[in-house]
Amino acid sequence: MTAVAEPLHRALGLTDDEYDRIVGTLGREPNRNELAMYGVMWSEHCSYKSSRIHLRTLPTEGSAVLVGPGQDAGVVDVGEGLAVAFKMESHSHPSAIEPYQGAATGIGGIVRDIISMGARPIALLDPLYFGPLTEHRNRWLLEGVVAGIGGYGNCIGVPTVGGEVRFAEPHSLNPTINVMCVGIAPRERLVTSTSRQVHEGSIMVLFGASTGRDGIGGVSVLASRTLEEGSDESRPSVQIGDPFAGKLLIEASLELAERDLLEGLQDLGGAGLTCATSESAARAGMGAEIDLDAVPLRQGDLEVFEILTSESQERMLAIVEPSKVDAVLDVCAKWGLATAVLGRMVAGDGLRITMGGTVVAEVPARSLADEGPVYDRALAPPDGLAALHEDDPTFATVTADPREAFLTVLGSPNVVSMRTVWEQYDSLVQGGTVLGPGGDAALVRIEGTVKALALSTDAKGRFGLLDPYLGAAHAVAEAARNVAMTGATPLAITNCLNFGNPERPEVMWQFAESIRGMADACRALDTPVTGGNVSFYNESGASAIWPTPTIGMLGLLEDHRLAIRTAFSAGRSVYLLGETFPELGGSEFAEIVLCTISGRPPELDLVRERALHRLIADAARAVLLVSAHDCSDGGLAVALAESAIAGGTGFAISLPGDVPWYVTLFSESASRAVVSVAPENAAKLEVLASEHGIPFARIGETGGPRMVFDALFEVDLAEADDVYEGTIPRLLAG
Amino acid sequence: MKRRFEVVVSLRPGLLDPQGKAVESALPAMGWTNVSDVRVGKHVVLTVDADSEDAARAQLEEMSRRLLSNPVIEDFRILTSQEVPA
Amino acid sequence: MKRRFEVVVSLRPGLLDPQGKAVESALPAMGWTNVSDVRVGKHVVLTVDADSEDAARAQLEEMSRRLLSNPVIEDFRILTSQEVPA
Amino acid sequence: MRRPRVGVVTFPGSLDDRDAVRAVGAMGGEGVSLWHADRDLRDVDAVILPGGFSYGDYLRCGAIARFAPIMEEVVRFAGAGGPVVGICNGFQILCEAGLVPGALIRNRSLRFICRVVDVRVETSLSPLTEGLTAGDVLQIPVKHGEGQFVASAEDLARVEGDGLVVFRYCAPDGTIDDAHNVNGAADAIAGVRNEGGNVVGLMPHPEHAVDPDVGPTGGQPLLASLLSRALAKV
Ligand SMILES: Nc1ncnc2c1ncn2[C@@H]1O[C@H](COP(=O)(O)OP(=O)(O)O)[C@@H](O)[C@H]1O
Ligand SMILES: [Mg+2]
Repeated sequence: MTAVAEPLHRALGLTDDEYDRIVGTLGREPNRNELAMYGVMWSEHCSYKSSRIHLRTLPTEGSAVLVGPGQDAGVVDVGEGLAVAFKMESHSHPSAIEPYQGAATGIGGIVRDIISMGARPIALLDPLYFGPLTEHRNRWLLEGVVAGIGGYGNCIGVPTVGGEVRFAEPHSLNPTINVMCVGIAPRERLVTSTSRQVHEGSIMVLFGASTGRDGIGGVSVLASRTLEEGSDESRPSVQIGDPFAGKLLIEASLELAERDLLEGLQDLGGAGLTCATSESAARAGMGAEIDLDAVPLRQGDLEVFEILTSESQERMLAIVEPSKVDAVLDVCAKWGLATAVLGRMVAGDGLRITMGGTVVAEVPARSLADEGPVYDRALAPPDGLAALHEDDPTFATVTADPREAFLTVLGSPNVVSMRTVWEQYDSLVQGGTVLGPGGDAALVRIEGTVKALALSTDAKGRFGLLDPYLGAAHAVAEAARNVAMTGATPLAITNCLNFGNPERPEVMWQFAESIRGMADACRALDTPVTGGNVSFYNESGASAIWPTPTIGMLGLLEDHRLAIRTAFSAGRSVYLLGETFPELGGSEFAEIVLCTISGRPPELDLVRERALHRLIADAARAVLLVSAHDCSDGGLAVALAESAIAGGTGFAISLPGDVPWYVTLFSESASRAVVSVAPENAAKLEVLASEHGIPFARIGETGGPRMVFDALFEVDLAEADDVYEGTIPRLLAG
Repeated sequence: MKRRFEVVVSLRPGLLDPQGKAVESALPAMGWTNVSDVRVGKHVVLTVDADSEDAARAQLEEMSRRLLSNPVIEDFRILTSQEVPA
Repeated sequence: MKRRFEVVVSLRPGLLDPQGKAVESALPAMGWTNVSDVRVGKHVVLTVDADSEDAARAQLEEMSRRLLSNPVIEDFRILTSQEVPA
Repeated sequence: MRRPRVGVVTFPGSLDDRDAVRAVGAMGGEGVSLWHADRDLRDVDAVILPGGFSYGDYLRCGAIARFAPIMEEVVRFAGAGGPVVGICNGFQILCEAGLVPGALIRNRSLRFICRVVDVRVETSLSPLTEGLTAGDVLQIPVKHGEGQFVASAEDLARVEGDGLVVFRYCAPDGTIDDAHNVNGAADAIAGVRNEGGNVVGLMPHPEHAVDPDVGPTGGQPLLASLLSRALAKV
């Protein structure tokens, strides 16, 4: 193996400069355990070394924000003494080789981020991006990932209420698997580095699963140097999830928080013990003494560096005042969880790790957690972008038959119903799901109040490819719009930034532009960024994924009884809110009918966007609306069809004569929505729209078994329904 | 010629086996304190129609690799093989 | 004395086996049209510590009846047994 | 007259236990939480084994939970004629414990299915259906991966012959057809009872069908029936 030839630190992914830096910090050569610790903590995944300087530019302040980026999850105040913690993460790389376990452990990990804030998980969402289902391997990946998310999420009793699925060729080699968890807690029960005081002498208690050789990954090169050939066979980098243990971990952690037994709580995720102990110490501005002999092991023959870097699942680290340790151990015992008193917080900043009485590693905690390298990597727009912009489908000569085109767009895998996916998730458990999967945003009732949380996840891959700035801004706008369509007010976002190799200037440029777009949109919509996750290296050989910043939007509806649904009912007047421009660049119509992904994404007027959200919220409060659905992929035609299919009732609309039909029906201009009202409320809606400065047009009526697009064409509801609901099952059947 | 095969698919050694763990921790409560190292895997029985046993076996091995198991986390073992009287 | 046992738990012959059927219907798409009668069961490996093999076997049979299998729909079979060197 | 006390057992891995307690309360009863490790039913008038994934549903759904200490009490309670309801995972536990006939295996589709379905009431002789008539159709969600009811030919004949079927999956108009058999269950069976008529297991979740704000209300008459049966015992 060539790895054996090169210096150890390089095999561990550390550059020569980074190695020198470690030597500088320690004033000596690191031993192999310490090297392993720096190797994982200074990895891109844990240190954010390529993204940090860009992430700093995101707006993170807001009246409702209680905890911003930097902790396990962001936290937002929703009133009545309640706080909501939410976070999104990627588990793409593990899922690419073992879809079921990769996705399942992704759920376990994001859920532990939420409980480590002391919050009870109440909702999951799962934005997923695959290659085309015409390929067997992509079907295998989707089936496995969805089964894995259900397998874990269903088993721990957290409803999966939303997400999305999109398809693009680059995801064939790089499936992109994001998962979002939302939790709730009384404000005073939050366990954050600001809400809790950690003291010198406080005890570190490790609880949950025992530690095995899981997800040692890159660090296992250390082993292959000391053990005979093929020994790394027994050092799998894939982790196996144990949702049952995960469920017990949730209950135990929340009981610890409720009984106020904690000074701090940390999940063990990437970099395992090394990360949890060094971060806990660094956050408290202290050092720590850890005794590895206490760690319960699954197999006896683990080496020190393996115990330190193992990513075995379902483990948590509690920081406990000495007098409360026994109570903590009792709670864990009640839930049948193994515990270990690992060590204690000490003055200074040294992380001192012993085993068998001897010191096996001793480094400054801060140097691992906070003082990793930071890079300002080179940026350069990819070649050929200008050419892509030149070739704008908006001005293509369209020969397609309108009816054919409509059914093709409605039947696009990027548009059709994902029922086959979301029916595999328990979306009902906990009894608070007012709106589950299938609409614009999910609505989850906050127990003990009439309030509800509105949740949506969105990414705009095609737009991002053509213009990463606009792609990210549109993702924020659409996520907010989805939330607003229920009548809720967008509050804040989390995100998962999925990109290729950051060492390539084009990828880094896409990243920087996406951050810029996200920042501008979040500022304009007053939805600060409370946290997120960066996933680089979604790239294999020649194929990198499109810039895919996934946005997870949190909104609040003051009274869930005001919730607006997407479904039409008969005898209503249909309005199109917003303006339609000739904007087919990067549209669904362009990709699937004109077979081109080119041009420029639609413009985005964020002031107009926000006005639309406010209009819907006011209209909901005034109980004017029967239905509301935003126009996104597939434009007006798809928005109308989805509302009709959802309500089981057709419609008849008129089309403006002076605009090409394909622009009216399929342009993806932003800041638009299709709403329906009882005829007697039409006037009120029009007044309200004008007050908010939102252009509106009464385009038709609902009712009947057909979708009638003026004199252009008609489609039976049943035929449309078969296309919309039947496509994914047919594709999966192979 | 038809042959009936028994294949066992099991999690790789060293990997956590939640099912095995669950069984193991359930047994003491039922009075069995003398059971350890429980692992739970899949047992597949199937009939392959091929010209020779070797041909059948070769195909079965590929099936096991590609469909019955995921080599990243699982090993498979062909236990038995017997001819099915036509 | 410790012994390692292999137990197979399988659905009663009469009952249809959804997993087996799924495997069977997935195979043709992958190019194997010569596979039939696929049945998927469980394969349990565990170590029993008892005075004699007979004692261990007797206990294992009871465990299999009471916990490892559901007699209403499943049969079990003890495949192999070997002593574990202390 | 005191409110009927309905015990809801929490096993490690139970999920819909809190929902069941809430639903019982919403229907005018008193939901009483029971702990798997206790040997005490806290003199409740009826027992619900709730949905979830007890012990992760590892090995077999309900296989491990059925050995929990509290199950001895539940078996005794049932033996004495007390009303016992097993919902989803609770149904699986009842089967494993031999309190109701049959068993539940992976859905025909091999996929977990969360969906509101129509179920037809087959008999009023069960703690859940006293107030109802055979033929009534109710909307209730199912959410399970292993809900396909199976039994040996003889057992199935007995179940049908003795009228032990309480619910079947059906079309909205009550007709039984394969298209609406959500998990491929034998004879589209969604729920069965014991010979004594006091123990019933079903895959649909009545506790998730009482609050109109979050779903259908087909669970209301079932829980109402359970409460009156429990009251009768008071
Ligand atoms: N993987 C998934 N998990 C859960 N729900 C999903 C998933 N994919 C799509 N959905 C649901 O389907 C509906 C439509 O999704 P999407 O097409 O993304 O809507 P929009 O275009 O308005 O963003 C949403 O309610 C979404 O939550
Ligand atoms: Mg979306």
